[in-house]
Amino acid sequence: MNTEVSVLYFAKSAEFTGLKAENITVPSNISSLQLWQHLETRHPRLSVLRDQVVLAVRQEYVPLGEQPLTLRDGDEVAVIPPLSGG
Amino acid sequence: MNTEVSVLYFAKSAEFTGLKAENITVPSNISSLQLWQHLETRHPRLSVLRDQVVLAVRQEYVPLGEQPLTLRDGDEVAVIPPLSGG
Amino acid sequence: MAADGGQDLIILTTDKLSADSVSQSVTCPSCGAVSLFIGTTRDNFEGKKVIRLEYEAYSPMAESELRKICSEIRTKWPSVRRINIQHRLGVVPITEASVIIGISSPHRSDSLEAVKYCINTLKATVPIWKKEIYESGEPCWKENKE
Amino acid sequence: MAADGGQDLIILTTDKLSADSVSQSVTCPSCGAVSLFIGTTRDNFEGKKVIRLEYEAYSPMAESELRKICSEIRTKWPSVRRINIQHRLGVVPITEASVIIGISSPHRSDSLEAVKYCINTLKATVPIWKKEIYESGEPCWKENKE
Repeated sequence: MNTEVSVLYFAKSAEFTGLKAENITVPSNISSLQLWQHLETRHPRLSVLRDQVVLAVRQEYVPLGEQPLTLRDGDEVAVIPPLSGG
Repeated sequence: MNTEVSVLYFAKSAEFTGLKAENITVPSNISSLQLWQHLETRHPRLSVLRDQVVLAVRQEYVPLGEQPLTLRDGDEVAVIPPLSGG
Repeated sequence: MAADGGQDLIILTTDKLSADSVSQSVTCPSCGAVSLFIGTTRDNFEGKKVIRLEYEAYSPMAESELRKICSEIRTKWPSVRRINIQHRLGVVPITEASVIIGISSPHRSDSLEAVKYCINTLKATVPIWKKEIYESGEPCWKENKE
Repeated sequence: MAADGGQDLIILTTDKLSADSVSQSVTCPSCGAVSLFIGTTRDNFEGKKVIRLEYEAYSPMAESELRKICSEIRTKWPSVRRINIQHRLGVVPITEASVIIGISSPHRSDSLEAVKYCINTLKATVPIWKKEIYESGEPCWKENKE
């Protein structure tokens, strides 16, 4: 089953995609690493971030890995490059 | 040999002596404890401070004890009750 | 925790930050100590002249992560009274503050330790990004190291 | 040390203290971090209502002890840039600042640690005294414990 989520891009990832946000359709049962691979397929320049990036799903951090996400329609997913606040 | 020094009183010690400052004549070679005893003799109410007080001679701390001071005319001696700055 | 929540003030703003306003907002009659940390914009990085910074945030999540930090502080230092965390977004000129954290407590060691914990944790967990703009050369997105 | 000395600002004053003025005086273009400690007047002590504090100093020696602290800080944290220590004397009303310490450094941990050292050492070594005036009962000269 597929679901439509809203993806937000920040900092470097926004520069690499040329986008602040987009809606994409992905399987609702998917690992965080598979979700990242979807994003890389859409935006190949993102690949340089692979070893530094985490995702945020519904505003909670999720490292790239095998653990399954359960995505629902309208969920917010964010690409989080290395932080530099403060 | 005697010398005249200026004694400053602060906080509780100023309340006990009723004075901010006075000139006194004391032996120029004297220990800090003997100097304190001179002050106690002049102002018996100071005795309650004996276990808490230190002196400052020429603006440097000197604990009450046997080490000799070498006082010169016009030296500034201060009675320093427990500190409470900040 | 609901009562404490009212004492946590979190502000993300493009306006200039003020140390006095933060210190006043955390001062309270039962507190003897206010500790403030102010992060300011430096004019150099590895020999390159920085002319300004630009900050970007994932704002709703940044606020939620900042609230988590406040709640952790209240667990670690229960005597802490008021917490005010202000982070500036957008362009921040050289020497102006990008972040001000103010924390009050009855005794000084709690607010001093809590401020240190707060800025360290903020840098590690709050989704905010800083781009340095140099006098010459490409702008650079920074990464917090520590 | 002579060059550094110009970056140490020590003020004993009966005027109201300002966090902004301290933070501005220590901010510099090469510094990323300013840490401030503000000691304020508490409204209670062991259940007694405090209505105001009065501070007294052995001023020339207090300034000299504060200069020693600045010099120790510069030995312990050589990256520290500017130090401003202001202590109010005379009457200090409730919630107003009795002391403000501001220290800047390129990186945050130095100024945070230096401010903590500074207030702890100030309380232990600088000849300043505080009398608490209560709503009822005799005024009391305080003693720093820590």
